[in-house]
Amino acid sequence: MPLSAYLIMSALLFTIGVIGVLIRRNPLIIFMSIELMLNAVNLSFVALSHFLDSADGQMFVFLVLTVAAAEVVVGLALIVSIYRRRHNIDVDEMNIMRG
Amino acid sequence: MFFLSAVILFPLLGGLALLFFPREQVRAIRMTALGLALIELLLVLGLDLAYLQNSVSLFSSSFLHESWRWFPDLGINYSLGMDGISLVLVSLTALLTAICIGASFRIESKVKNYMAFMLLFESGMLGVFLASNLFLFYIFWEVMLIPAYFLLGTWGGERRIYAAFKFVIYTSVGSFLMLVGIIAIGYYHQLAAVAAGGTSCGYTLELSQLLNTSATCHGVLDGTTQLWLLLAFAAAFAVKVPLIPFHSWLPDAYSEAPAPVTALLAGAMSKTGVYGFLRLCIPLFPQAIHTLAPYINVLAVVGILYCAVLALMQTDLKRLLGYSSISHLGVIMLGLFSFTAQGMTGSVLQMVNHGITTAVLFLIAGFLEYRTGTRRLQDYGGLAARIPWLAVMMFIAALSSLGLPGLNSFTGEFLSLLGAFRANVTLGVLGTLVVVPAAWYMLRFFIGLMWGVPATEGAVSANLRKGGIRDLSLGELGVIIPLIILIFYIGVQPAVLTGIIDPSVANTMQVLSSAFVK
Amino acid sequence: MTNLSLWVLLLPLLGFIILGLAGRFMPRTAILAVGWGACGLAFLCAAISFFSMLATPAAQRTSDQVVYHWISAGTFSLDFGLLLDPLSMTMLLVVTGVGLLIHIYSAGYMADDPSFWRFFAYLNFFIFAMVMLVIANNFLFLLVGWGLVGLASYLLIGFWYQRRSAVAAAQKAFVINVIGDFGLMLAIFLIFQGAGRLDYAGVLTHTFPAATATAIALLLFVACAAKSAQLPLYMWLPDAMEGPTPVSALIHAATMVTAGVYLVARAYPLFEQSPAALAVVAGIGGATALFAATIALFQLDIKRVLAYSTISQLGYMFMAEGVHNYSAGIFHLVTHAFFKALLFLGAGAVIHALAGEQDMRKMGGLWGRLRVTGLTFLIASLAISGIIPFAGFWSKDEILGSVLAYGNQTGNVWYYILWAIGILTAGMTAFYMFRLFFGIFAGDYRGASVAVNDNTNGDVEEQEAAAAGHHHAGPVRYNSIHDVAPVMSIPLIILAILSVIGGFIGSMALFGLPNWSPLANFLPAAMHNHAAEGSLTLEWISTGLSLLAGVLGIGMAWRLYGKGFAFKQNSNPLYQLVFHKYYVDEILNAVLIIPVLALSRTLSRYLEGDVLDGGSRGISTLFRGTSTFMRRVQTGYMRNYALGILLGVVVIIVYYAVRG
Amino acid sequence: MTFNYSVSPDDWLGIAPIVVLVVMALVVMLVDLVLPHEGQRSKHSGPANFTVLPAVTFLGILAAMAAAIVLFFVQHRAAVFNQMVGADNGTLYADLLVLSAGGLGILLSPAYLKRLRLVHQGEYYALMLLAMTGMMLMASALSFLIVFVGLEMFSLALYILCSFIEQRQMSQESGMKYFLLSSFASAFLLYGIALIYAASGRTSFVDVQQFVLKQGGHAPILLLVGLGLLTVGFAFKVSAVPFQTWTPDVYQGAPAPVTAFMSIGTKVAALLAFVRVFGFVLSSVQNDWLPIIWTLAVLTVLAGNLMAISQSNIKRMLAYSSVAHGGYLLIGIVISGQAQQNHIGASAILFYLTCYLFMNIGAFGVISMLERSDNSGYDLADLRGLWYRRPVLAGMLAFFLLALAGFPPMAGFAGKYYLFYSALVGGHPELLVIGVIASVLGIYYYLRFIAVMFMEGRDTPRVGTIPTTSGKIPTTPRTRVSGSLSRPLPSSRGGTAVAEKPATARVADLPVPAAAVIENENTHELEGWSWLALIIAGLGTLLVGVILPFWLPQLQQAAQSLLK
Repeated sequence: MPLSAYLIMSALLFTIGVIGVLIRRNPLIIFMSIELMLNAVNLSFVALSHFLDSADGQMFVFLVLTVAAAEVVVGLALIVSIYRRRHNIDVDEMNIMRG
Repeated sequence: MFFLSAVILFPLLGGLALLFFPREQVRAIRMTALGLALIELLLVLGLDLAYLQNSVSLFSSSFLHESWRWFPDLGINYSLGMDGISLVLVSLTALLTAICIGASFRIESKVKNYMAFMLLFESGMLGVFLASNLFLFYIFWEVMLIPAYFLLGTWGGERRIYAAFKFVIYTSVGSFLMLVGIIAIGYYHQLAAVAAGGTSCGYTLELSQLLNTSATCHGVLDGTTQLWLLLAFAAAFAVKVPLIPFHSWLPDAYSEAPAPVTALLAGAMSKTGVYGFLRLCIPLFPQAIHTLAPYINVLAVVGILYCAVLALMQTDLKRLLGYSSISHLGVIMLGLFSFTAQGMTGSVLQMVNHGITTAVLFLIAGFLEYRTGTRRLQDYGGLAARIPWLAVMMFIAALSSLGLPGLNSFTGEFLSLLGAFRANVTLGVLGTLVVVPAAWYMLRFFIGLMWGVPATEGAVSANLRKGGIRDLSLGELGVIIPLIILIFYIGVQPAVLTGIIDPSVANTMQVLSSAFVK
Repeated sequence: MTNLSLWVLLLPLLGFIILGLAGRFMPRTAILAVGWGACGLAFLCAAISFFSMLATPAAQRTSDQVVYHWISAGTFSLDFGLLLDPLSMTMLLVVTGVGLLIHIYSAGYMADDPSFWRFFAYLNFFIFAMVMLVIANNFLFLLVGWGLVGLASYLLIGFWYQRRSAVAAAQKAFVINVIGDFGLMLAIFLIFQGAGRLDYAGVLTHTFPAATATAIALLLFVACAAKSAQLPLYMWLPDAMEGPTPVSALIHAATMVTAGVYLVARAYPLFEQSPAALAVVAGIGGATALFAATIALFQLDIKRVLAYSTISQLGYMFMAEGVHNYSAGIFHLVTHAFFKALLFLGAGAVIHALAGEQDMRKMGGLWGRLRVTGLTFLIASLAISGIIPFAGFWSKDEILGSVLAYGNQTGNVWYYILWAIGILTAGMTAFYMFRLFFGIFAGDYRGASVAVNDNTNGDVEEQEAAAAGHHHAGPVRYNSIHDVAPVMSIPLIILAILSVIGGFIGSMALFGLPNWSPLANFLPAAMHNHAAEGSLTLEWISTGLSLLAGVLGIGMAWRLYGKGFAFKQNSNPLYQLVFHKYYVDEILNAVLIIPVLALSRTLSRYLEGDVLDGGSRGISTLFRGTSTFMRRVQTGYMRNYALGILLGVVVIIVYYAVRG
Repeated sequence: MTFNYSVSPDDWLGIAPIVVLVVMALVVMLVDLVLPHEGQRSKHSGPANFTVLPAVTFLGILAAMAAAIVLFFVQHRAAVFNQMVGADNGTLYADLLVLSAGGLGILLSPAYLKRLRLVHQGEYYALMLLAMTGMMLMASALSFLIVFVGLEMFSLALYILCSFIEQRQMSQESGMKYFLLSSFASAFLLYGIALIYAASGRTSFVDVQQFVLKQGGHAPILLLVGLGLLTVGFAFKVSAVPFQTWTPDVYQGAPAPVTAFMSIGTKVAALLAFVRVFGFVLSSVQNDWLPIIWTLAVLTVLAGNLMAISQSNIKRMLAYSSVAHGGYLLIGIVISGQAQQNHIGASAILFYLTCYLFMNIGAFGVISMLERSDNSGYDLADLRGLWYRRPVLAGMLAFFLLALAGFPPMAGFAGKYYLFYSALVGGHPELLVIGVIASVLGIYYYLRFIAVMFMEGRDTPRVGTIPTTSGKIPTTPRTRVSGSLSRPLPSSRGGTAVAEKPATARVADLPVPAAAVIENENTHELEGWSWLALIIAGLGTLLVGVILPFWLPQLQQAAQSLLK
């Protein structure tokens, strides 16, 4: 498969992620969509790394994975904490502050 | 070497020191503040003597000139310099501040901060008059604004916040435009100097270099650049003076500020605007100023007559005086932009005179407001019999303000108008016409307060019934008398001032004409 | 000699300062000592200077002494100096002399006033200012004096400052005088522009271009018209009668109002350069003389009659100056000072005796009670009516003679008309003066019985006046009217003597004494040798007709009012027009004052309030509104924010895609 | 695919400040374990924690600062770890900025934490240190890899710190919004990096620069799109319009000391990366990106200032003001793209950040002392007449606000001055004019708050001092907290001129000042820390403003090294 196939795939995944962020109200799903975006980029990196014959891309992938894991930890902790206090984690309910 | 710095920084440091006084020691705070202002006045008198001993010009390196490297790469230096024009205005400021602090003993709330702000205000104004680097000038220009804002907004009358806001916004718009001008002038001067062959010429904000008085790096700005830069500078000064139609802040500010602050605003601060025109706009942009001068003159004349007419029907004491102040400043501007020796000397002389006279008028308006609690003219009347001394002092100031020959304002107004007349007959005649409405509204003002029969209703009559209105106290007399003496003295012997002003004006005119010839 | 002239200036100033600062605490005798002393010593100094001047040869009589350097600005440099020459000497003598008499008189007149000290302080200040005006050696200090006498006049008109009418009159006087100052300032600007200096010595020998000279002369005359109450700036003078009567005598009859005459005489070289301006001077003078005389015919307030008479007489003086006969103008100034001061002081004595009554309808029959006053008043009336041999005859005769001679010389018919006006005015003068005299002194006393519908003083004003503790305390019974005390009658007598003999300092050429003309000889020859020399026949025609007019006027007055004055309503529109002083005040009010005030109010409300202040508010509202609107973007919803970010992304990517 | 990895001591020396911070973060957590805890549940910190932990943290910061300062004078490599991490003077300077911001934030924390009864002390301070580490890493990045790592590192720490006050809904909301939006934006950034990598085959700045230079002034579209996405990521962190939306909400909800710290730290990190990428890596294709950045800068300056005008809550107002200041900083980026003038733009950014650091932290610091546990106390209505109640605090706040408004001789003016000067010299006079005009709007809103503090409520009694002596205060801590929590949220939104609430209503509402007083009493012994921070910030604001000139030459050199 040519490089462009990987890149198009990656772009599609990324777009799905973006749309997910925009249309879902549950922070867990939104969070998953963001993970999808990150992983879409990972796909690009891996493909590029291979086609460019460069190690940079793979290093990126490792780091992104690590970061994504950390984000999961933090994100879930936040969601749990909010749930404990409000018993509701709908992001559209979170607009005390505006204007 | 540090004389000028000492003059500028003394009130500032004194004001800061004042903040460490215990809040309850109101009397000590007041006396200390007055003492500081008086010491500052002595310092300035020392400066006067020093200047008179060895007359110096603006950039001559003498002990009345300081220059410390601050950041030469950006042309920023801590440079102070002075000539006769600065000298008289510095003296005026120091005098008025001392007087106004003396007149502020009635301020009861937050005395400490009030006094500190007054002293800071003084520092700012002195700095403006003495700075000879544009960056420094701008710093002092803004340092002047902040205390004025607080003094007006915190200790003022009912609509003080609105007035303070308007004041600051108007002034800031102007001064920010000036900031643009300041940043740009150094750059364009550098470009011009490099184009003229000075390859190693840097960005500079040193007034002496911008005026091409130094041996190297002569850069002459072309006409269009000059005009744009001039407009930027003029914006700040026109608001401060104020020229109409940029004066809308003034009636509010002057009427809402506490009287001593108004006296200082009108007496000293408004002069910084004219000074800016004289010290910066005219020498820096000699060509453009010739283009712009007719418009400024027209604005000045319109302002003179317009505000005089407005003053006729004002019902608020301090607003009336405010409009009268704009009208008189128009005369000053008219004299300045006549570009004649008489007009410019008269204009500087009139700045001093106007400062003194307006200060007395506003202080007296403040005394009256303190006694009666009202500023409405209709409430007053027939007070001369009750408070003769106050009436006399007010009458003298009113006469001075309307330009009675023999008193101080006449000298400056006469010279200004003479210069204006020589430059442009129509404008001169129209400007001179102001004496008629001026006499009209000032007498209406005086008569409305002091002559006739007391009003039968309103705050004044209530006060009269309650226990009478007292004549000037000794303290108030002590505050007013020095200014009254000056009103007479300058009227009789203006040569004392013109002797100082005239040579400096001649220098400015020389810059103007030599640059124009080029 | 010059040192003394400085003292003439400084002594009254000193008196003013002492009285002004300490007068409040001084006993009356001390006040009088200072007040009289200052003026008396000034007169003494002036007199000594005068005699020493007489002792010097005519060519060396001018002394120009610099006192100090006043100001310098560029090429403009000015010293304060004293110019003592015959002209200023004459003025000094009149000012200090008449001034002294009025100082003395005032001690009696103002005896009951609580502000006694203030009055003398002001009088001394006036003397100082007037001396400054006449003794200054340059136009600028002339202007200083000019302004200061205006101030003195203001203070003295408004002396009873609790009376609304007095206050209004004072303000009016000052503002109109400022119009004059305006003219004078412009004249000075022009003079400086043309001559480069302002001292008389330099300016009066300088030749200006014709147009400039005319402009200068006319502007100077604007000042003169304002100060000397000529058309169209005369309105303040009748109102100025609100001041105490000695003030009217001193300032508004004898001295200050003649400053204009002095100025024209002083600046005659400038006027000589501009025939047009002189024609204006003569024309305005004649017109004013007639105009004011007509108003004086029907006035009821005795001081107002005198005021209009003063305006009319000043018109004569300008008429003389308009035909180049400056010394005749000065001559009439001097004699007028005597008899008009006398008339005012006499009127003052009457008013004093009647406790403040000024209305002719409430007088009458006072000859029996006020013998000295009546006699001196009669002398003054005869003098002003131009009856030989009283002072007025000589001076008026000289003026009319010069006008006729000038008309004859130039052949200009306007000067004949001017002369005719002069003769007519002379007759009217005689008429209204004797109407006044008979109204006061002849017939029966009308004060206690007649309740006249008073249309000059309203009730309100009387209440205010009562508050001032003066003026019109109610009718006085005839038997309790007493003639004035010596302190007041002695000045009357001295002035009466002067009114009788004062004319003899003028020319006696008419009576075959061609060399007898002390005043004209004393004044510089240039001040009258521009005047036309008429033949003796012409002189006699003029003299005879003016005398005849005077006698006719007196005769008519005798026929109408010899048995006492009786006021009759008259609905004749012409009478009403004149009676109401041609409605000038009303017209002025409607045409100038009210529109200006309305303009002020309108501008203040709409332009200042709505446009400028409203504009500032509007801009601030605009920004706040924009801000409030933009805040709506900030919904608080996380997904909206994300959408915003995405939009930004799309815009940027589209931009690059399109561009790239 | 070849892969060389070698590390020498020199590399570690280059990142010494970062190393110190990481070590100190571990130490802080250890110390937290060792310290005695109060009550049954171990998470309740004992009293000692309130002083010992910040002291340790602060010492750590001082040590890191010392390390950074030493590096200025010690010979070391300008780029370490295989040209991935910069250790040049510019970076060190940025490190110092981050450390100063963090240090001041730490100083502000103890009193605040105690007042809000926050107990997870060890975590708080450790996270602060880690956030600083991340920021410094991003600021020193010479490779997109490090940019991403640094960014995520400090972002993760900040998510937690923002939502640190678990009993406060606003804080949680703030953390959540920040977390989701920031992750969203970083995904774009990452994708941008991937595209740049795709276009150039490199992730190191030097390599990408070489690649771009070869393109002859016009970059390929892949690179451009990558560039655009990169811009989004950076613009998000700088809070440029239209990516600013999160800023006010997050700043308002986060604990004030955290807000103070992050408002500076994020900007330092993001702008350093921004200026490196745009002013250095991509300066040869500046024609491509200049319009975008220019538009962003202008939009941000104008919109930030405009939106701040109608704010009635000082924290939000400062948030918008920080948006506007971000816009001014973007002007620096625009200039840095100009050939020959890159260092001027970069040095303007560095200098502006220095100035902004002190005054902004000062302003937030004052707020941190006013903030009550329910996240109120800094509304217009609360600030009304503050001068008459707490004169020094009001004076300080006014001082910082004036500095932010750009009044000389304070730092704000110096920063603006140099920035505008750079704009002119860098060939963008229009930015100078726009910036200055927008500053007038700034004056309006800053002075409005000053007016409320100083000029209103002149006649109200000194409520702050009365209840302390009257003894009417409820005594149990529980009621105090709930008492102040049960207070309805301030709703003075859409305020017109100045605070529109009448003073009497506020004064009559006695529980509010009473609660405020109790909180003050509790934390009295810890307020010294806050005061120290305020004094440092104040002095900094003043001194940076006054000594601007002496500093700039070094700064310009540092900026130059940043771009080499």
